[in-house]
Amino acid sequence: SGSADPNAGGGGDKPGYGGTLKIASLNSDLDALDTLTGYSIDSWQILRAISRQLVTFPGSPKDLGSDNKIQGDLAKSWDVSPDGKTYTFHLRDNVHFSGSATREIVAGDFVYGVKRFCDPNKQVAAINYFNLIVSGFESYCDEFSKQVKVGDLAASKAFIDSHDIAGIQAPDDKTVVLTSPSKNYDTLSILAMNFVSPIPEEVASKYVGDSLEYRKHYPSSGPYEISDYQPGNRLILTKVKDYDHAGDPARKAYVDEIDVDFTANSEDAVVQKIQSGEADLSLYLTTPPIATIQQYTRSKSPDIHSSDGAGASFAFLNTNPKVKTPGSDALRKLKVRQALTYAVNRAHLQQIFGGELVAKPLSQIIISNQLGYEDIDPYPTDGDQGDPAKAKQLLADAGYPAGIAFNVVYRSNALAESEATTLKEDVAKSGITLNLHKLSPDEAYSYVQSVSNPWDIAINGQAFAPDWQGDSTRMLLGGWLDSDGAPCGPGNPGAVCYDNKQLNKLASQAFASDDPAPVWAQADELVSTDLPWIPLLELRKVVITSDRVRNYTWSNVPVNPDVTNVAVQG
Amino acid sequence: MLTYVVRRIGRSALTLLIVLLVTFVLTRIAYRNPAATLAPRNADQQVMDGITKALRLDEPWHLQLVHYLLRGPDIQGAAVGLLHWPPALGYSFRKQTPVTELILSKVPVTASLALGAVVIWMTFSLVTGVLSARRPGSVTDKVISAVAYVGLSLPTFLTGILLSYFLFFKLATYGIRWFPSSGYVPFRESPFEWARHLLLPWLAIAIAEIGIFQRVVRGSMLEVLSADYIRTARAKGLAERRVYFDHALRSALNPVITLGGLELAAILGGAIVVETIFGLDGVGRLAIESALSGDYPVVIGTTLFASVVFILSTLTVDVVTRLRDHASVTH
Amino acid sequence: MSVFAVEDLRVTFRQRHGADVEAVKGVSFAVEAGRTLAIVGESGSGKSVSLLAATGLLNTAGAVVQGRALHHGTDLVGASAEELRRLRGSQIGFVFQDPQANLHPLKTVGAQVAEAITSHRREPRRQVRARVLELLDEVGIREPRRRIDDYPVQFSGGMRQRVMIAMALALNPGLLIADEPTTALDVTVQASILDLLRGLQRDHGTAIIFVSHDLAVVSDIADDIVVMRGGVVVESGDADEVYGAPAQPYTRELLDAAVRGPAAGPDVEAGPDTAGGATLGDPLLQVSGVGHHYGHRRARADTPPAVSDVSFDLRRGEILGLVGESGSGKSTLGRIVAGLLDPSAGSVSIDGSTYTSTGRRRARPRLDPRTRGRIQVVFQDPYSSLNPRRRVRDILAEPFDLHRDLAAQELEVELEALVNTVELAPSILNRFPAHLSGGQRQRVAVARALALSPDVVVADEAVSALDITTQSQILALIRRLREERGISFLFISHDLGVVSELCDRVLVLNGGRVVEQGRTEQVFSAARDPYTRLLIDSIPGKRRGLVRAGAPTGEEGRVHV
Amino acid sequence: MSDVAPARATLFLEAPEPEVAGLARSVLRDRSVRIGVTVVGVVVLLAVAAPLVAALVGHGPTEQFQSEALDSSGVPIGPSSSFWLGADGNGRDVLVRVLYGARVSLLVGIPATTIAMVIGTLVGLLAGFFGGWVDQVLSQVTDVVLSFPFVVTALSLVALNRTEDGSSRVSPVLLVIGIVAAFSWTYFARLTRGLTAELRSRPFVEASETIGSGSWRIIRRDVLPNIAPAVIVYWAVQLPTNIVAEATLSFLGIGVQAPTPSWGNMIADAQRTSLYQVQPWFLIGPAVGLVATVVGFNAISNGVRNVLDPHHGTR
Ligand SMILES: Nc1ncnc2c1ncn2[C@@H]1O[C@H](COP(=O)(O)OP(=O)(O)OP(=O)(O)O)[C@@H](O)[C@H]1O
Ligand SMILES: Nc1ncnc2c1ncn2[C@@H]1O[C@H](COP(=O)(O)OP(=O)(O)OP(=O)(O)O)[C@@H](O)[C@H]1O
Ligand SMILES: [Mg+2]
Ligand SMILES: [Mg+2]
Repeated sequence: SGSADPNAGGGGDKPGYGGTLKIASLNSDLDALDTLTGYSIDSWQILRAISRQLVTFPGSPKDLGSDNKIQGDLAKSWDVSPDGKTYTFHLRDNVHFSGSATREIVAGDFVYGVKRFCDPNKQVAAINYFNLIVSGFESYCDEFSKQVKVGDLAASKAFIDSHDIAGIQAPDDKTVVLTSPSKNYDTLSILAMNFVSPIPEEVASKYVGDSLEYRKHYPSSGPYEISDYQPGNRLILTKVKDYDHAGDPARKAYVDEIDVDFTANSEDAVVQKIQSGEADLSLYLTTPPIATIQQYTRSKSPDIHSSDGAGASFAFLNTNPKVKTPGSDALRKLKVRQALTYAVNRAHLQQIFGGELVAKPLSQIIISNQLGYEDIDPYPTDGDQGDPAKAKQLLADAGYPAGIAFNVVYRSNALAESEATTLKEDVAKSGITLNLHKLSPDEAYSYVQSVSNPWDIAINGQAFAPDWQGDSTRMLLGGWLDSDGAPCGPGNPGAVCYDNKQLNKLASQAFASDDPAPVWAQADELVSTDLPWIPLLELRKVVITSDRVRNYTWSNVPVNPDVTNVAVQG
Repeated sequence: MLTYVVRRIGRSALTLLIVLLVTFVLTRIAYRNPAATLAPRNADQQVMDGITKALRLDEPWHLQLVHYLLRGPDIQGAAVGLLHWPPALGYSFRKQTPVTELILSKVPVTASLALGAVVIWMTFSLVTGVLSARRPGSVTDKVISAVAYVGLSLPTFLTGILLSYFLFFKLATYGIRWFPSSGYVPFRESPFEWARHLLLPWLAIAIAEIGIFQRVVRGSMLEVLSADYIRTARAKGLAERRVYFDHALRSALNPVITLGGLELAAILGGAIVVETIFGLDGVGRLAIESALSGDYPVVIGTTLFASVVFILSTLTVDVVTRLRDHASVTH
Repeated sequence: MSVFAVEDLRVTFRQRHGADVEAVKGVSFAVEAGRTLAIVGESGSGKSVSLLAATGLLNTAGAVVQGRALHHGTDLVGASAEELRRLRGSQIGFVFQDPQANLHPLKTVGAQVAEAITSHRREPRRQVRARVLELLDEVGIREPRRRIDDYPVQFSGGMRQRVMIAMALALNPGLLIADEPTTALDVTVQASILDLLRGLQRDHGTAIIFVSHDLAVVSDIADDIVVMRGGVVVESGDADEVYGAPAQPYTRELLDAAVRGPAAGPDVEAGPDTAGGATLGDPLLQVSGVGHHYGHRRARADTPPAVSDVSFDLRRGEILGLVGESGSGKSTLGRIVAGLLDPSAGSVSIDGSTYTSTGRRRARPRLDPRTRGRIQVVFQDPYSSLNPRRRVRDILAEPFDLHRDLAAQELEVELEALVNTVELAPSILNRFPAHLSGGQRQRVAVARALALSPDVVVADEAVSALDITTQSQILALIRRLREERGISFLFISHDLGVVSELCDRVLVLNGGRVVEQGRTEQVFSAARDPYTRLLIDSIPGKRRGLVRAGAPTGEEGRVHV
Repeated sequence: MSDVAPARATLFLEAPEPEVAGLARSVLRDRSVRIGVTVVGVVVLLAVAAPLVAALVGHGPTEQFQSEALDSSGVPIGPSSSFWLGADGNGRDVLVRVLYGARVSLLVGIPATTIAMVIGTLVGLLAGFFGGWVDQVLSQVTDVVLSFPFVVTALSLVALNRTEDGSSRVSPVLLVIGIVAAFSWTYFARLTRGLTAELRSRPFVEASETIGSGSWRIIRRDVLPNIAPAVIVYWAVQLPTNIVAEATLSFLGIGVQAPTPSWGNMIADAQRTSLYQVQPWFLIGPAVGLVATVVGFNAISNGVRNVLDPHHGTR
């Protein structure tokens, strides 16, 4: 469909309104569309268009790191109590749902959204964040799961209706009051993620969370609504009729329609679509294939964009104490972990990821644009090429003079497969054997979670992307690796069972601190030396677009292009 | 004939039951810890326990099978058992959708793919097969046979990649947009777009099949052409065209129908490779994705679906050929 | 001018591998309107090839045709395909040998006859249908209106051949080429088809070329005769002359071989108590009340039994003939006697001990090895009764392997004796069946049956597939074996001539029942049963007195069916 | 794929020449067989020579040469004097991998087809010879196997093959052999069943019975030798199909596992990484290997059929 707006296209790079933004998805469906469940940068890329939060980041044309200025979204302003524990948000006037509900958005919709969090049918990963920032959240959730069985919609509804959370209240339709048990320097950043979005109870309670039916009747609070949804085929988002642009300063919403095409099944197909102009952006494509990047850079194309801050690649180690394989037993010894980090040739990995544009060697846990980052390398090697001799020596010291073998699982995408096979070749020089097992992307998550699956090392290609740019250090050091914040067990991302009391202490110090950076730096050095994971690469985000795209904008939270701020020509 | 059909149906039902049993047991062993695979991402132990309870995964597998065969428990408002109309094939937690619904929603795509392909390949192979058989050893025959060879030796995935690269990508980079790279447009939305989107997938399937069928038609024709009744037809002064297309082809069709039924059934049950390469949201892609992701209710469902399709088409083929043979039985 | 004349026709088949085959080497003949030209000769003599080549129907890429084939003076060799197509069906009608194979199995008979018309004329559908009905009626299909939309499978062999004739005559061609039109049919049917052809020729003045390997059949219909052998014409001329005084030794040989006399069993005496039973010894094999019904119990309601309530004795050293139309149950009975099939009623015993009887639910009966060795079988088709992948030595050694423990040396002696008995050279032992002639193969089959020194041999159409000369040799062998070894034979044949020549007694089967039994000459000379009489009357060759069936004197008794 | 053979297989029973030697001679005279044998011969030779070539160029099949074969941004080089067909995305030698891929194809295809032949022939013999309930049961089994969808079942089996400790119960290559065999024996069974039932009613089988041969003896001496040529030809027909089946499984990622090279997973790699656009040999190498092998075997089987079955060929 063409554009109706006379401004569309137009001269130069000035963005115009109208047109259809076509997105080619590598996956055949969205992993999640419910704001509660969506916890991948790709679902966030779409959710950005169909949900609004209390506060948000406006997007930046420069790079991810510079999109770090929080501004009001549905809240036009907010007050913070002197102890830093209570936030009072004042909502904008004249904001409406669209799609299956069209009424005005009120404060109670946020409260409902948070109360829905621990419905056992709609489990949210970010629950740890909310234990930290919402008073009374934990006990509410405990009670919820005690009283309500999976699959029982009526019981869920009854529970939500009859129980309140002390820490989130709506004294009137325009005010949301959030009370935290402790002071947190990053409360607003946490709220900028899509988890806390307004949800109309009258719609949401009718459907099973994130089911196809719910997706088809999705109540949107953003500038776009879902007009057609066929999993495996396409998702069409249409701009809300007479959208109040003035009430949404962060999202320009240039295009009339966002058309997500789920029919490309391979990296190759996705980039072919973009190169041929059949699509403008990609979804679920971590990094374009090397060959494509090279074609774009060689021809000095303006349609390739890159930014720091995409995330990192780690080799996850199975630290679950319940797992008893020879490999994971060995990995409990620091010397073995050190041997592993020496055995890795990061220069090779960088190369197969696509060189400098895409990745750089990583020798610590947090990445360069995260709060508290200081460039450290506890185990330096020449040119980051690894040191097989040292690795062998360390292994021998640890009691494995004849070498050692690990069970490695990797996600079946091009990047992770290359990474895994390259690692296998490289560490073999240090007497380390990797037995590779491929996991489908869907299976991978639950596979590593389960104690009965005896993996030692997990390779993901891209292991993590920061939940937001900047002070998201807590995600790793205060979240995943912090055994107080994320107790060992399923539901813990990456299935990390790392337990370091020293780190936990530093983390709790940092949360309440007004100047957390040095504390995080100290924590980073602690874990980077102790190696709960083997850091491999820091990743940059590389995005290719069609030549129709104008006003290319990065979006902080989704670590992706901002679909609500790019425009298309023609 | 009727008793034959009844007996065949009885046997087919038994086949289906065995397929169901084997698949059920197979998936139960293959996908360990099903609750974890089925749970939404990031689910904690409680959710998994809930799913385990809801699906009765904590019971011994033979009881699970009974639940599956009978009406089964209701999950989120939908029955998961077979004894239910329409038969429910379980519930996909991953997709939060009943499996039957899921499969039926993909059938139009796969059916369009299969039917279009079969029309193309049958037309081509009948014509080229007859041309080849007309003068075995002639230049025409040699050329057609050589092309058929290559077609039949090309794996579908390779054909798919090449077709997509040259006919979509290369053309598109020159600005010629005849073929879209992927996707499906329902027939009732736009018959033209429907065909345009399916043309490359049809070709990808048809190329291999033409290779096979051209040879079948040719062989069968050669055999029939040496039959006495063909000589009789000529002795009557019948025009050659009628001798070939009316008399010879009519009898040469049996192996074509038999094999055609099998191939068609295989595609209708899910043309995994082609659906994957061309991003067609059909039963095959559903099958492979669910198998890869361990969504085993869907695995069982798609397997059963493929079996039913296979059984139905072999049944049809058998009945058709038997009806034909009925006229030609020799004792 | 002749309606059709072939002059110096030569046909060569180019082979992919190996030397070319010259199948027809300069053949000439001609046929006049209203007359019948018979072409006779042994199998492979080139009869079919020359006719097909002459009419452009030789559908083989590698065939080279030379010479001339003149149809009313126009040469058909080298005529364009379209020209030939126009002649075929309208000017030249064809009837081929096997009515089963010559009708399209998937088209109704009406449609097939109609095509003969529509391929040459555009006529309204209704008119064509009317003409088809008329034709079907003319060739003697009863109730054509009811049968016109039937498929060939619903027709009997004779009816199918009538349909073929209807097709050939649809446009009233001046020439009818009939290539062995009756060879695959029963005697009775054959007689009626010959009648039909004669009648049609009388009415339309058609010229007929009638091909056959059977001098007796031809004798009833031919005005002129051409005898072929090895692709050349060895003798030709007026039929009366050729039959009366054959000029060529080969023709004489053919005629002699065709001559069948009644059994001349030594010392045949009529037993006082049996109805014409001839006997040499004691009853050896007793068949009592045997019946057989094929198929499942449920299906049996619709079909009559293949054999019902058959009883007879076979005496030591006796040759008992079993005759009847196709499908009358001869083979079924033979298989029961041979212990290859359990009867569904009755029993069979040898020397008083019953070895096969009803009531066993098995695919195949099991005989104890001793009885097994006493009853052996020789099958009809010498080609398929020997395993093509095994050498004659292995085939013949098998019975010894199974039943007797012989040293290599002894085995060799036995094998040589065995091939001697059937008048074969020991060198044959090292050959594969594919490298033997039909007669040699049948001798090997007989040798295998003899290896275990049986008392009874069931010979099911054991000579029917052989040409006339070889037939005589095998018959002589059987006679000799009976004399030298006292073996009893149950000799099954649809060929009354052979039976009358060889057997001591005959049993006539009709619809699975014995309608007549008695001494051969008795049955042939004075059949009591009307069916038996019909069978005997249908024997061809009467026109020229070739047949005097059952003539006890046997001086000029020539019978061939 | 093809069950052309069963429909027409009885023709093999009429094979003109009984001696193996003679048959072989006339088979080898066929042009299509000669082409096929040449192609297959070359493939086999190359597969056998793979380690030699690897030693010659000094590149192992899974060895990565990032510094020599990849540029700084990881793009593989095209053909060069040391990498004759260039490198793949991991800096591995495409030529060496293609040659090792040939081994996989043959090492999977040949045993799988042979196992399928043995099982299928046995089942078909029993069903065809004994008929009755034996046939009923075996036909039912065949039906069940036929109605399983190949790829999805293969996937379940792959999942099944993973042990508690994450390794494989049997080597993945053996598993692939097993899967391919499990899905192709039915074709042999149908073929043999038909032929056996046909032979069962042949007079020479009855003749063997009349001299007192037992069932097994008849199967061994009369049936087996006569169906053998058809079965062997069908082996050659099925082999290319099975080679493609292996490649397809590997292409879909459920066959031979990385880093072991197989033509299927190499093509998948080339496609998935789009590297074939800058290093076409990454795709052409394995594709040519695969297609040539399949064409070669197809040519042989077709030629053999030409010889055995006069209708099939040209005259
Ligand atoms: N297509 C062919 N290629 C090679 N040789 C052939 C071909 N057709 C027939 N012949 C040979 O030509 C010769 C004559 O065959 P023809 O069919 O004319 O015999 P016939 O006299 O009609 O015998 P029959 O009584 O068996 O019908 C035979 O030796 C036969 O093998
Ligand atoms: N295996 C069988 N199953 C069912 N019916 C059979 C079977 N064999 C023979 N019949 C039927 O039994 C009847 C007698 O057949 P049989 O073979 O004994 O006849 P025949 O006298 O030997 O005939 P021919 O002269 O044609 O050999 C026929 O109607 C035939 O169709
Ligand atoms: Mg003939
Ligand atoms: Mg018979």
